[in-house]
Amino acid sequence: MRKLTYWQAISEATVQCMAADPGVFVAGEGVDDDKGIYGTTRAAYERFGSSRVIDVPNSENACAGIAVGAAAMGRRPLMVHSRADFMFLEMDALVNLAAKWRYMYGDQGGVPVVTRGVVGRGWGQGATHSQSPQSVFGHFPGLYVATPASPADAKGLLVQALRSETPVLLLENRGLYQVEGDVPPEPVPVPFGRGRVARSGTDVTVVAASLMVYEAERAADLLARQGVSVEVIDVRSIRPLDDDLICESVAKTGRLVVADTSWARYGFAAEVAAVVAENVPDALRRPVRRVTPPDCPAPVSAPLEDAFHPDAGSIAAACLELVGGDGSAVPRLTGVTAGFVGPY
Amino acid sequence: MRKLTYWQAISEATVQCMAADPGVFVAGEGVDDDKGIYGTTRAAYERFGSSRVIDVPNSENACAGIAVGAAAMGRRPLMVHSRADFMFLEMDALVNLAAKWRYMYGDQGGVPVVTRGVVGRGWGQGATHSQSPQSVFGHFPGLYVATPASPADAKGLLVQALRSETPVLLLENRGLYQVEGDVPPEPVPVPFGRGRVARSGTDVTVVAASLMVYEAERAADLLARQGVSVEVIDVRSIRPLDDDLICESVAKTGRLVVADTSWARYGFAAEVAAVVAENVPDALRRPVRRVTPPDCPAPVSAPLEDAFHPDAGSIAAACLELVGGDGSAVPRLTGVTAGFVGPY
Amino acid sequence: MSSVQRRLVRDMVRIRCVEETLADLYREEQQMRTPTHFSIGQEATSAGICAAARRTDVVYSGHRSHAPYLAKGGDLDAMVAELYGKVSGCARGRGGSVHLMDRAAGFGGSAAILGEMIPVAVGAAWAFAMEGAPRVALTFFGDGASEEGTFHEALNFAMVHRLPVVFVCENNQYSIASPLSARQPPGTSIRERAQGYGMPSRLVDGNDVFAVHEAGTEAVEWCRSGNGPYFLELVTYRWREHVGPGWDHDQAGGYRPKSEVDSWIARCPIRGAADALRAADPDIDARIDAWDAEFRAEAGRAVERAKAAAFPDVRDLLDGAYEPQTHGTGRGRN
Amino acid sequence: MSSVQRRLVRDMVRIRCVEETLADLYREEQQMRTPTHFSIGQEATSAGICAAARRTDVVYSGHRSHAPYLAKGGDLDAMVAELYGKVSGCARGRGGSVHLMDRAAGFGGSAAILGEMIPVAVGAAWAFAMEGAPRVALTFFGDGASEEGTFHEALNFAMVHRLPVVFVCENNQYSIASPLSARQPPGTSIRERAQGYGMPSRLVDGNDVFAVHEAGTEAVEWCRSGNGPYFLELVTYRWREHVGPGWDHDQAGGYRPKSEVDSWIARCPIRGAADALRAADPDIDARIDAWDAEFRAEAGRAVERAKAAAFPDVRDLLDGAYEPQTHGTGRGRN
Ligand SMILES: Cc1ncc(C[n+]2csc(CCOP(=O)(O)OP(=O)(O)O)c2C)c(N)n1
Ligand SMILES: Cc1ncc(C[n+]2csc(CCOP(=O)(O)OP(=O)(O)O)c2C)c(N)n1
Ligand SMILES: [Mg+2]
Ligand SMILES: [Mg+2]
Repeated sequence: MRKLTYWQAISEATVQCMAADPGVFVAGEGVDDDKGIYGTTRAAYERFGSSRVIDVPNSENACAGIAVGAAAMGRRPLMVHSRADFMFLEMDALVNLAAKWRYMYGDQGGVPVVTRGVVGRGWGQGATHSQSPQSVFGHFPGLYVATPASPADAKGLLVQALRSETPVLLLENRGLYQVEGDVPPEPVPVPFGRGRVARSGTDVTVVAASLMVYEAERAADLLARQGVSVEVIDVRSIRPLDDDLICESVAKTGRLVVADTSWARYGFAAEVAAVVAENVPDALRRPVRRVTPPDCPAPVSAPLEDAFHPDAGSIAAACLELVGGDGSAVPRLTGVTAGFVGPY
Repeated sequence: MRKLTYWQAISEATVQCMAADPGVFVAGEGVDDDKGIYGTTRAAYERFGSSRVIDVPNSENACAGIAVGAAAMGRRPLMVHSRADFMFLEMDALVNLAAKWRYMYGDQGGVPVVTRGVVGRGWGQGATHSQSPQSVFGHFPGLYVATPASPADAKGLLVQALRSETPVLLLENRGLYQVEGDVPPEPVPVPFGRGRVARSGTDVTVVAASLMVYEAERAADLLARQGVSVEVIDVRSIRPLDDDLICESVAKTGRLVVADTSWARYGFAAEVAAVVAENVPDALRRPVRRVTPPDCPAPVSAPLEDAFHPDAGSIAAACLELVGGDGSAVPRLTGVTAGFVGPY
Repeated sequence: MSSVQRRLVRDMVRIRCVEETLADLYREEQQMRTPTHFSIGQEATSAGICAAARRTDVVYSGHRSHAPYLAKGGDLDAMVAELYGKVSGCARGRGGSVHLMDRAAGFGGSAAILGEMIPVAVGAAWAFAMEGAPRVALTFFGDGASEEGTFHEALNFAMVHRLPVVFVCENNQYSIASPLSARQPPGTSIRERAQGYGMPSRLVDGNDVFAVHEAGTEAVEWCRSGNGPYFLELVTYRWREHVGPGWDHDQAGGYRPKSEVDSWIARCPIRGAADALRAADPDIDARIDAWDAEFRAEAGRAVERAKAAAFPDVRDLLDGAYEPQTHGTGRGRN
Repeated sequence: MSSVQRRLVRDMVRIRCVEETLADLYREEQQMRTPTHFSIGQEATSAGICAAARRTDVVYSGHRSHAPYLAKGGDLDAMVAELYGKVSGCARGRGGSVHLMDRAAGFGGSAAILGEMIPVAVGAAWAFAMEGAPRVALTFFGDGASEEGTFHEALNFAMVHRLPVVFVCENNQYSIASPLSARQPPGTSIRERAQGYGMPSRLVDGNDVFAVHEAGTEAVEWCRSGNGPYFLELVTYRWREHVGPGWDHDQAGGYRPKSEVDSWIARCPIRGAADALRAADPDIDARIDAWDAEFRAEAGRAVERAKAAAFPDVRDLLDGAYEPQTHGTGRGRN
């Protein structure tokens, strides 16, 4: 199969879905500009022009409501944010309206708005430009929240989203945009709620989403060399969540590390731990470990930023702790932002 | 000690703090009107007048930012929302600005904005007027999130909030407003992060916040009659969270039910389960149970609404399941809204 | 009396009769367990505007929803059943008074969060523009809702894209108990905000149904002809309490003097219309009396049907939270 | 040349020199690991307005923050250190370019979320009004930020409470690569939005530092005298790319033609000021050259100091997430 980068996969899904469904349009601040949201909307703009790839004013909340209105009239808006952090401004429209529409109006149809939010660590993005709000949205019934980790899923989950009748949020981590992988040429949907064993193993389960899957795989590589066999579960979507896959893996390994780019409290890591405590508590041979940022906003200064963001090293250390190894033996790995050149 | 209702306790704390600190002012939509947010701001308005109890336009996001600006200049705004659901509109100001202010400007002072949000089940409030957004805010470092369950804590936590240097959210459940309890006459702060054993017991631990503490106590009463001893933990604040108290209790009982007025996924119930899985997984003799609303928005129709909201009955059923009893034996209890007369 | 005039008065009477019937029962029975915002006294705005729209045009409203729903042709039985929480309700009992919808009639939905539906109407208009359909979206909201950021964001967007949407501000001068002067700069009007975007606008006596209708017709045609959005500020007054069936002056310490309420009752839109028509149509009062009887009976029948209808089945509690799971969704639970 | 004129030109030159020094190093070294929005070409707005304010007045800005910070008297060394992520930075390395603060100088803070600081300035003004302090709050934001709902909500609030706040819109006609015409209705101006609230306002050539200063002085005095808020729209242009040190026309497929950029470079605010003063002060060019040398040296020294300074200690990573735990906070962990 031919390889694409993650951003190319998003771009391809967008173009194919727009070609297949004339109701799909792309809207967002700067989607039509030259940079095209890290290239992801560029091909769509070139092919479909400004009537279907539409720049919007800096009005996140109204734009989300406008998308709801267009969706209620049969359109399929694909809304794009260059930073997921801006989605807090449209929290009301997403959570109080889009998520509840089908239910609170008595199941007369949904508002299938698809919203892409880029989690942009880059460098020095700081406290308000690098957050991963998945759990905040994942709390609300009525939404699907997907977190693609591989190029294939970046495409397949977007295809699924654009065919869904439910509002979907897709949170994409910029650290993955240049990662390459096999991607089917056709627009094959990847269903929500079906996780994937990204790597199988027997000693520890690492459950992760988005960038942390990539980091967990790097950690697994490293630990394999030390004789520790790590199973990496990529949940793909955090709502719905593939409880069964998580529990099966923990039932096998008896050890659970959950890795997330957002905070521990009330986050993805909490939910995964709860699923296990609810379903297979007896399987746990060791306490659960959450590998997440520490409990402070994201700092800018490079050494602080490096310490703040969890990565393969911190995942490996947690795994080693659970198998009784020496966490301090983990070599420092090159971060996903290595080689990144500013200013973004 | 003399008794006050929950709403009177809030009112008293407000008046006492305003008298003690001229920087404190109350602002919100309708805080100055005759109903005075269910009476809670009425006495303050009568005593301090419209220069310190201030009606505001329907502009939640700006008002939250305005409060931040006033707090940065040394004032102590107490912002009030008659429905916590409106706080999604100010998510950006609370989460991207207030929560991060101290940290991202290099620890040169905080913005001690106190925000009260009323969770208003009432009746028929439906999907957008009865939500409990605690976990959504609890996810973010930089905030304190308190959930008073008793009149004493309604007062003490508000006093603590108004003396804190950190932004605080207080989520109050309207179902508790008429509940009476002992309340110290003086403004004695109740620290954040120190839970309370609302009822001690040996067979099952129920960890709860806000209204669910009240419901858990009713469940405990009921189960006591059936020979089941329930320990009820009132966390008082969900950020910080009293992990130790939770773990101590579960270490003793071996069984955990978490009850919340909000959904299970990525919610309060998830976090409490995670804390136990992280710290005392071996203590769990049975799987954790989450007693929360089902995974749909809140419906209006009375029978659906009754089925939607967790209560003493559903808590008791979960406890009975864990001790091997028959959940269906739980009698239907009168809900907290019984006797409630519309239209609110 | 022209047929349009006749329709306008008749629609107002119908709204009044339905609302008064429901308000009385709401208080007496305590069976409509849903917070309810009556439009009694404000009937001219909905009647006048909706009569200017086609069935294929779509109306959105805020919480004060019954009047625009009915004026747009929404199903009465389904609305009343919704208030009683019945499965035959227009939102199957899930939404209540603030979440009405009748797609067939072109009532696109009402919502309880201030300002939330304003962008939705803009989005509908955007869809119409994309399709090249000759349809217009209209959105009703209060003076209070115009303080929300979404109001401004939506106006700007509509004007940039020249979308066919009529913004209808029902300025009843209060937001719950807060007077306009506590919330917006004295000496300004809400339509001036629209003018700031270069949007055509009119300030109209919202209790004069003929004036409202005339302005509404101009606005709708302006939009339908592809000229972009239009803004209407209609000054009116609600007679009852903000939410619920009571009269403010029933209550101690009201926020508005009885004399003020009375002065607006004296400006009753139905009576005003009758006064305007009487010279040309001396039978107008008799007609109104006949309609009154007809619609009170109709409302009574709707109430009977609602009461006889079933509550939703508790086993269906989760239905509609998500789309039916048909196309290969995974096994994960939500 | 009056001392005020002298100060205005000098401040512009200083901003230009600092910005150009930083821009060059930013690109060459890749050591300032923080997204940075330069104000090169827009110096007149910050210089003109801030010179009209007192030290005790407080300025807030959006992401394009260096110029207002410096113009308000913010500590240069601390700003440069912040860009290098050093512990001696004005936000101790935690905030970066978009989160500058110098409380002593009356620079209240800058923020990266569009429109977020506009209400904050209103809140500061509210605090001043409550205290009866003769202080004024000022807030800089772009044309793009004026599309956010908070902008409108904040203007309305300030006008209702007649607060001493000057809204300073730096209209550089672009939001990243989006021209104003794609985002706001053609034929309108941003100040018209302020007029919709009855707020006094002026539209000023933002590249004419003397005109800006004159308008700023009027605005600040209006506020300080208790008349309420004031709105200024200053039309200007940025020369460099939106974020980062480059020139747009370095890049393929730029969103604005080189001829457009050049036409604005021809309207350089520093050169314009020199032209205006030359008749009265024939030495102006020599003065500017001297300042240029002085400030490039000053900037160079600040860079040296920043480079020599320490990074924050990783052990202090959590510091400042919360207030110090002094007054009986419980044992719970956050
Ligand atoms: C975002 C939001 N804030 C506050 C409220 C509470 N609220 C409900 S109706 C209302 C008054 C609205 O006034 P207006 O828009 O003028 O409509 P009216 O009730 O006068 O018809 C308020 C403040 C709400 N529903 N949503
Ligand atoms: C809420 C929000 N939306 C989008 C962005 C991304 N963004 C950063 S700067 C910018 C352009 C802002 O334009 P303007 O306000 O005119 O300021 P300028 O950069 O032109 O000085 C945008 C869209 C943001 N930071 N915050
Ligand atoms: Mg009103
Ligand atoms: Mg700009």
